[in-house]
Amino acid sequence: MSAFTTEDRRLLADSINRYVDEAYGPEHRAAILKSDDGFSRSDWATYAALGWLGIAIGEEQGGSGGGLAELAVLMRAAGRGLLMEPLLPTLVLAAGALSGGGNAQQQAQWLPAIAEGRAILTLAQDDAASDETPVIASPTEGGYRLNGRRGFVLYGAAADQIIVKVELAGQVALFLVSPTAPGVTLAHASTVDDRPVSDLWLDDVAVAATDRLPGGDASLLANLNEAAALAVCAEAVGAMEAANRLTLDYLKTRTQFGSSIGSFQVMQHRMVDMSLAMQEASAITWAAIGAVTSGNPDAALLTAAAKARSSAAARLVGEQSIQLHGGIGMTEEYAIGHYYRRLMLLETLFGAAGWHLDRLGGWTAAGLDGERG
Amino acid sequence: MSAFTTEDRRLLADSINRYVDEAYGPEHRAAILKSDDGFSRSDWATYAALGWLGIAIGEEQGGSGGGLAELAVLMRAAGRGLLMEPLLPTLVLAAGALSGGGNAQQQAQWLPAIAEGRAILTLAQDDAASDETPVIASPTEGGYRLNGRRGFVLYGAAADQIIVKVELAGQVALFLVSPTAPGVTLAHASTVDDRPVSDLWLDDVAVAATDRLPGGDASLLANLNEAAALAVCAEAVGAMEAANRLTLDYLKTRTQFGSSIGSFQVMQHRMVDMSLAMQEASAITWAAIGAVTSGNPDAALLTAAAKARSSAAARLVGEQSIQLHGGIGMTEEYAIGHYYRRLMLLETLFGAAGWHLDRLGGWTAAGLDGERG
Amino acid sequence: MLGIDLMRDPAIQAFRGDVRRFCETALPGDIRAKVLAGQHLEKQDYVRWQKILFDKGWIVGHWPRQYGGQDWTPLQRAIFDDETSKAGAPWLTPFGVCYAGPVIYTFGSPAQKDRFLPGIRSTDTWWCQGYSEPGAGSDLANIKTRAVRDGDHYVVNGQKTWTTMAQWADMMFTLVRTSSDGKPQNGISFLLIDMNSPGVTVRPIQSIDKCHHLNEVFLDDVRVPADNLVGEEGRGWTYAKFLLNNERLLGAEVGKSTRLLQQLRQTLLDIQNGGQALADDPHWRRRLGELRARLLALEAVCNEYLAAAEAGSTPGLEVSALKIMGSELIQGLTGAMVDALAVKGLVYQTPALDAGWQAAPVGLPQAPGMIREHLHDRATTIYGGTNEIQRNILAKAVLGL
Amino acid sequence: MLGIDLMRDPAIQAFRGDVRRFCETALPGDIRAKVLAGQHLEKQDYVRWQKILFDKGWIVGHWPRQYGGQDWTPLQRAIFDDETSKAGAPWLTPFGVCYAGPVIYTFGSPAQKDRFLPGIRSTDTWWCQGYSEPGAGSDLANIKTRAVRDGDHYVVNGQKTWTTMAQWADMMFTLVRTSSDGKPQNGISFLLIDMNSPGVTVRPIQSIDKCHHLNEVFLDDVRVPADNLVGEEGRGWTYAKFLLNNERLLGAEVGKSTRLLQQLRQTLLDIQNGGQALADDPHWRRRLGELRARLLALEAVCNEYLAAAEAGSTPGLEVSALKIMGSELIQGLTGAMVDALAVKGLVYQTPALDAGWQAAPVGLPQAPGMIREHLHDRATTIYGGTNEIQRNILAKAVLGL
Repeated sequence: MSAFTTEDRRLLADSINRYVDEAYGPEHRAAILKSDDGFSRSDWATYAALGWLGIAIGEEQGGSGGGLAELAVLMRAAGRGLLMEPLLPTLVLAAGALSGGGNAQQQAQWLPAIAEGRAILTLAQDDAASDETPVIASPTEGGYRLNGRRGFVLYGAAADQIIVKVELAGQVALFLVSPTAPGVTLAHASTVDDRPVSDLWLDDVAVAATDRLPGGDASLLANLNEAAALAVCAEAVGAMEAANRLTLDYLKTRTQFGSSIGSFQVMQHRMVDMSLAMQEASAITWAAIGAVTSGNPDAALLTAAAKARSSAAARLVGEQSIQLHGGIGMTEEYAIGHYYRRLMLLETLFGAAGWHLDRLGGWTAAGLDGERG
Repeated sequence: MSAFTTEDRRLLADSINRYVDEAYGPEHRAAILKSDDGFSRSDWATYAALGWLGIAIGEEQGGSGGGLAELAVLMRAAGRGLLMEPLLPTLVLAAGALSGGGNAQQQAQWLPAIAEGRAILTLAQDDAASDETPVIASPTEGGYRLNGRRGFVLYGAAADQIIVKVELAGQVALFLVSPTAPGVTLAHASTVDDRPVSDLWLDDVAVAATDRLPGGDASLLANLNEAAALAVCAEAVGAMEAANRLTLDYLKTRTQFGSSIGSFQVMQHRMVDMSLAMQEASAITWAAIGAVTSGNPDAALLTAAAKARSSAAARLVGEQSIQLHGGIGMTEEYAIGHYYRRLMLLETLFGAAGWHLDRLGGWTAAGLDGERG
Repeated sequence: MLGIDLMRDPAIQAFRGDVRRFCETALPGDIRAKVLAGQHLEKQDYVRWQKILFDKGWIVGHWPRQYGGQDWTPLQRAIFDDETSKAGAPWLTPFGVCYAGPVIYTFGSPAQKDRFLPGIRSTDTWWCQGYSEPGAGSDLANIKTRAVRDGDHYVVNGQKTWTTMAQWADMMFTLVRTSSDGKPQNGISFLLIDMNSPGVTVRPIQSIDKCHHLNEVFLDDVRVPADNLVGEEGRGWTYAKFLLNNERLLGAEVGKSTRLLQQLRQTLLDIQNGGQALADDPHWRRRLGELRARLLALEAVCNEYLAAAEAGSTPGLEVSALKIMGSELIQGLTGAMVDALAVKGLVYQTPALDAGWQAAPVGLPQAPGMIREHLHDRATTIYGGTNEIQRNILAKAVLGL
Repeated sequence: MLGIDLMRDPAIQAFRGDVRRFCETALPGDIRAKVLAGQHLEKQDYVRWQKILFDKGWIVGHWPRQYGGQDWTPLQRAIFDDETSKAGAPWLTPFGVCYAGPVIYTFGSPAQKDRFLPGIRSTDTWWCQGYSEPGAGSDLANIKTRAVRDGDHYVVNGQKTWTTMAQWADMMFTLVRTSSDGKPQNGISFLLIDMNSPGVTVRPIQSIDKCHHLNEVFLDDVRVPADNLVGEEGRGWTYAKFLLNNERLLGAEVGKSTRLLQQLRQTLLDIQNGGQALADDPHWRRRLGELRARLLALEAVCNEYLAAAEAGSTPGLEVSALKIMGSELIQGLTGAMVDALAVKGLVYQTPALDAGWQAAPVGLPQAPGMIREHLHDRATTIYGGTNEIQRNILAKAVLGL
C-alpha cells in the first residue's frame, strides 16, 4: 500500500508540473540536448532534493514509500515537460528490481544512493538487437562469467551500475554489473527522442555471487515490465496532453485564408479525435495503475489494454499534431516535433500495440469472465 | 482475344446504362424484390434479346465472343442499377465453366440456352457453411454417386442445372446436376442484398459419366474464381459510382442548420475520400481485367490488389453513404441502403480483403520483381 | 476516487451482484433467448419485462423516491443498465421512464404528475418521442410542426419522423412550434399528445434491416388539451436539453457492447475455417484484442465520469465523448461479427427473426440476428445527434474552437 | 486505351528499358549507396548526377526541343521519374529544371531565356523557390514580401521560408507583391533574385529529422534588376499556377514508393524476432500486402491519367488525387519501416547519416536512414498545399461542393 493519499498525489503533481513550467523551459531543454550527457545532472540533483527520486523507494531506504501510482504522476509530468533525465530506467526499472529482488545489502547500497541522486542505474534486459545471442552466465569459483550482448540499454553511458538480465542454467537471473568492469564495452547513441542509449557487450565479465539479485527471476521481471509499461503510458498521456494543448493553441491563433485555422471543421474534428484519444488513454492507464496497485485480478488485462490504447493514441496525437501545425511542426526549433518523437518512442517501449493486443485477444478468446469482482 | 473493340465496349456500356436508367427504376425493382423468384424473368428475356447474356459466349455457340472485359462492363452496370438477375452465377461462373471445361456436347446443350435466356445455371463450389464436409463422388457402373453438402449456392432456386464441385479420387471435378434429380435437396433464403441463395444437399445423387465436365479441374476453377472476383469488383465499382452520386446529390440538396450539408467541410472531405476510394478501385479493377485479358504475368497480383482495394472501398463508400444521408439512409424505401447491402455482399464474395492481402503479402515477401515487363 | 476504485467499493459491488442475480432469476428465458438471437421482440415482451422490473421497484430506480423511484445515483443507474444489457434483457424502452417521466415530474403540473406518472411506471401507457421531423433531423431548432392555441386546446399540424415504436404508443411527447418570433429555439413547446386523437396517423418506416421500429407520425388538425402542455409555452427546448443532459451518462452503452463482445467471441469460437476456429486465427485474435481494449478503455472513461458524478459534479457537454466512443465501438463489434459470418456467406434469412420460426437455417444459424443487429446499428452514429454533430459540440463547447 | 495496355506498348517498354539500363550503368555507386542508406547527400552529389543526365540529354527531357529538351510526353516523363527513383538516384532537384526553366521558356523574354536556361540545364546555376512565407504557408495569395519599383530595379523586402536548399542556391525565383490593389492574387509578380545580392540572408532551419534542407531567406532592401521580372507585373500568380499544373502528374511519386516498398520488404526479411523473420509474421505479411495493393492501385490511377494525357487531354484539378494518395502511401510505407525497426528499439544514430562515418552501428544498421526518411516524410502531406487543402480543392472543383 502506498504511503501517499490522493491529496498527496495531487500536491506532488502540482509541484512537478510547476517545476516543469518554470524551470524546464525550451531553452533550458535545448541546452540539455546539446550537452554531452544528454540529460541534466543538476536537474537530477534538484529532483533528489525535492524528494522525487525516492518517491517509490521504501522509507527505510530513505524514500517516501510510494509506488507505481506516484511514479506515474512523476512520469506524466515528465511527458508533459519532455524531461530528459533517466527516470524510467533508474526509478522504475533499476530501483524496482532492487526493491523487489535485491538483498538487504544491495538495497542498502543502492536505493538510498538513487533516492539521493548519487547513483544512476539502468537495466539491460531482453536484447534489443539480437535475441539470438542472450547473455549467458557461467559459474566460476566464487562467481560467474558473463558473455553476450544487450542492445537498447537506456542511459547506459551514465549508469553507475547496470542490472543485466542473464541466462543462468536455463533460468532468468539479474546481476549488478559495473560498466567499468573488465570485459564490458558500451557503444553509445541516441534514441529517436534524443535519450542516451547504448549497446552493451559483455566479454568474459567476472561477477561475484553477491552481485546477483537473489529475487531477480522471470516473475519479478514480468512485474517490472508491467509497471514500466504503465509508467510509459503515463508519460505518453502527459506528452499527449501537452501536444494537444500546443496544437489547440496553434489552431486558435494561426490564421490562413482569412480565418483562424481552428475555424475549419476538419481541423476541429481532428482535434476532437486527438482529445478523445488522449482522454481514453488517460482513463485506461489510470484504471490499470489502480488495478496493479490494489492487486485487482484485472491488472494484466487492463495493463495490456492501457498500453495498446495509449500507443494508438500516441500515434494519432503525434502525427496529427505535426499535420495540424503544418510547416512549423516540421522544425526542430518548435516543440511539437519533440513531442512527436517522444511519442514515437513511447509507443514502442515495453510492447507496441500489436503485442499487447495479441495477448489481450488470446485471453479474451479463452474467456471474458473472471476479471470482474 | 475479345471480338469487341474499345468502341464496342463503350456502346455496350451506354446501352446497358440506358436500360438501367429507363427500365430498371426503383418501383420496378421493388416489385422484383417482392416476387417469388426474387429476380425478373422478363428482364432476363430482355437481356437475352439485347445480346447481353451471350456476351462472353463463343460465336459458334450463339454468343458474341467477348470475354471478361465485356462481362465487367455488364457487371458494372448491374452494380449501378442494382440488378437482381443471376448474371454472376450464370454468365461468369456456369458459362465460364462450360466454355473452359465442358465438352462439345455440354457446350452445345447449355451455352446457346444461356445466351438465349432459356437456361439459368449456377455453380456450387467451396462449401459455404461447412468445409469439413465436401461433396464426394464415388464411382458406380456408368457414372458416380454424389454425397455431401454445399452452402451459399447463388440462385439455386432458379437453376435449371447446378454445376457442382466435387472431390473425385482426391481431385477436383465438376458435374452437371439437375436440381430435380432424386436425392437433391435445396433450402432457400436470401443474401443480405436480397439475392436468392440456397443450401444444397446431395444424398446418393446418381450422375452419369457424361455429366462430368472433362476440363473441370482445380486450375479451371482457379481461373473462374479469379474472373469472378474481378466481375464482383466491377459490380462494386458500379454500385459505388451510384452510391457516391446519390450521396453527393443529397449533400447538395439537403439543408440543415441553415446550410446545405455539403457546405460542411467534414462532409466534403468524407465525400472526397469516398470518391478517391471509388476511383482507386475502378482503376485497379480495370488494370487487372486488362492484365487477365492480355495474359499479362501480373494478372494474379493485380487481381488480388483489385479485390482487396475494391473491398476496402466498398466498406468505406457503403458505410459513409448511410452516415452522410443520416436517418433517411436507414430506410428501406430509399435506395442507399440497398447499395450498402449490396456492397456488403460484394466485399465478401470471392475472397474478402484480408484473404487477398495475405496472398499479396506472401508474394511480395517472396519478391517484388517479375511482374513487370 | 479513481473510477476503478469506485467500482470495487463493496456497496457498489453488492448492488451490481443484486442486479445480476435478479436478472439471472427474473428475466424470462424466452425473452432472453430472443434478445440473444437478435429476434423480433413483440410489445408484450417489452411490457412483460418492464412489469417485472416495476414489481421489483427498479423500473424507475433512478427517479426520486417521492415519485416512486429509488433515488439511484448515476453510478447505480449505469450499473443497472450495464448488468441488464449484459444479461440479455430487452432494451429498456426509455420513452416513458427516462424521457417523458423525468420531464413531467420536474416541469409538469401536479395534475400532470398524477395523471401520467403511474402509467409510465407500470408501462401501462406506452410512450413515444415526437422530436425529429423530415426537415429537421439533428437540427431540432428547425422544428416546423405548429401548435396553435384555440380556446383550451392546441391545434397541431405537422409531421414527425423516425418515431421509434410509435405503432405501439398510447402517448407521444412532442416538441412543437408555438411561436415564430425571436430565436427559433424560443418558440418551441413541450406537448403531450394522445395517439388515439383524431388526426394522428402512424405510417411504418421499414428500415434497412427489414424490420419495423420506426414510423412517420402525421398530425392533421389534432386537438390537444392545453392541459397537456408541460411547463411554460416556449420553454420546450430547455426541457428537451434537460432531458438530454439526464441521459448522457448512459450514452456509451457499455452493457450492450459487453454483450456484443461476448457474442462475437462465441461466434469466433464456433465458426471453423480451413480446419481451425476463427478465434485461433492471428488476425482475428488481434482484432478481438483490439475490441476488448476499446471496451475496457470505454469503461474506464465512463467510470471517470461516474466517479465525478458520484462526487457531485454535473456532467456537461464533454459527455458527448461517450456517445462517440460508444457508438463507434458498437459498430466495430457488429462489423466484426459480420466479417466473421462472411467466411460462410452473408445469408440474411429474415423469417428466422421470428421466434416461432421452425425450419432449418440456410447458412449459419447466427447470421440473421447478427446481420440484423449490424444493419440496425448503422443508426447508432446517426440518432440522438449524429457523431458529426457530437464532434461539433465537443469542438465548440469543450475545446473552444 | 487502358493504362495497363499503354504500359505494355512496345515503344513505352523500350523507353523504360533504356532508362533502367542507363541508371544501372551511369548512376555512380557511391551516390546510389547514400540514397538507399538514407544518408546525407552533398550538393556535389546532386550536381554530379544531374550533369550525367545533362550529358545524356535527359535532364530536361520534358522540355521542348527548341530549348534543349526531348519533347517527352507526360508518360515518358513519368517513366523517367519512376525508373530513376526506383534505381536509387538522388531526387532530381526540381527548382531549376522543373520550375524556373519552364516558366522562363514559356513566359520569359528572349534575353532571360539566353541568360538563364543554359545554367539550368547544366546545373551550373542552383535554384531555389521563394514562395512560402511565415504568414502564408499554403495560402500563397497572402504573400507579403514587397517589391517596389525604383528606376530600373525592384527593391525587395520581406521574408521567405521553407526554402529548400537555399543554402546552396545561386538564384531564387520568387512570388513578390508589387501591388495591393484589387484581388490579392492580382498584385503578385514573378521575380528572379540573385542570392548573392546584398540584403539576402539565408538562415538554416533544422527539421525534425535533425537535418538541414530548409531555410528562411530574409530580403532586406534587395535591389533586383527589373530585367529579372518574368512576364508581366501582377501575373505571377498565373505563372505559379501554370507551373503547378505542369507538375501535378508527378505528384503520386510512384517511383519513390516503389523504392520504399523494396526497402521495407528487405527490412522485414532481415529483422528477426522470436526466431522468425518479420516477413513470416502473419500481421506483417498482411500489412505488406496492403501496402503493395495500395501501390498497385496508385500506379493504376496514375496510368489512367497518363493515358488520358497521352491521348491529348490536359489534366485538371482532379489530379490532386495523386498528391493525396501518393503522400499517404509514402507515409504508410515509412511508418511500416519504423514499426519494423521498433522491434529492436528506435535508435536514431545521426552521425551514421554521414557517408564517411565508420564506427559500429548502435542498434540496427538500417535504422538511421529509415527513421530519417520517416521523419522527413511527415512533410509530404504538408508541402505543396496540405492534404486538407487538396481535399478542399477536390470537393470544390471536382465534386462541386
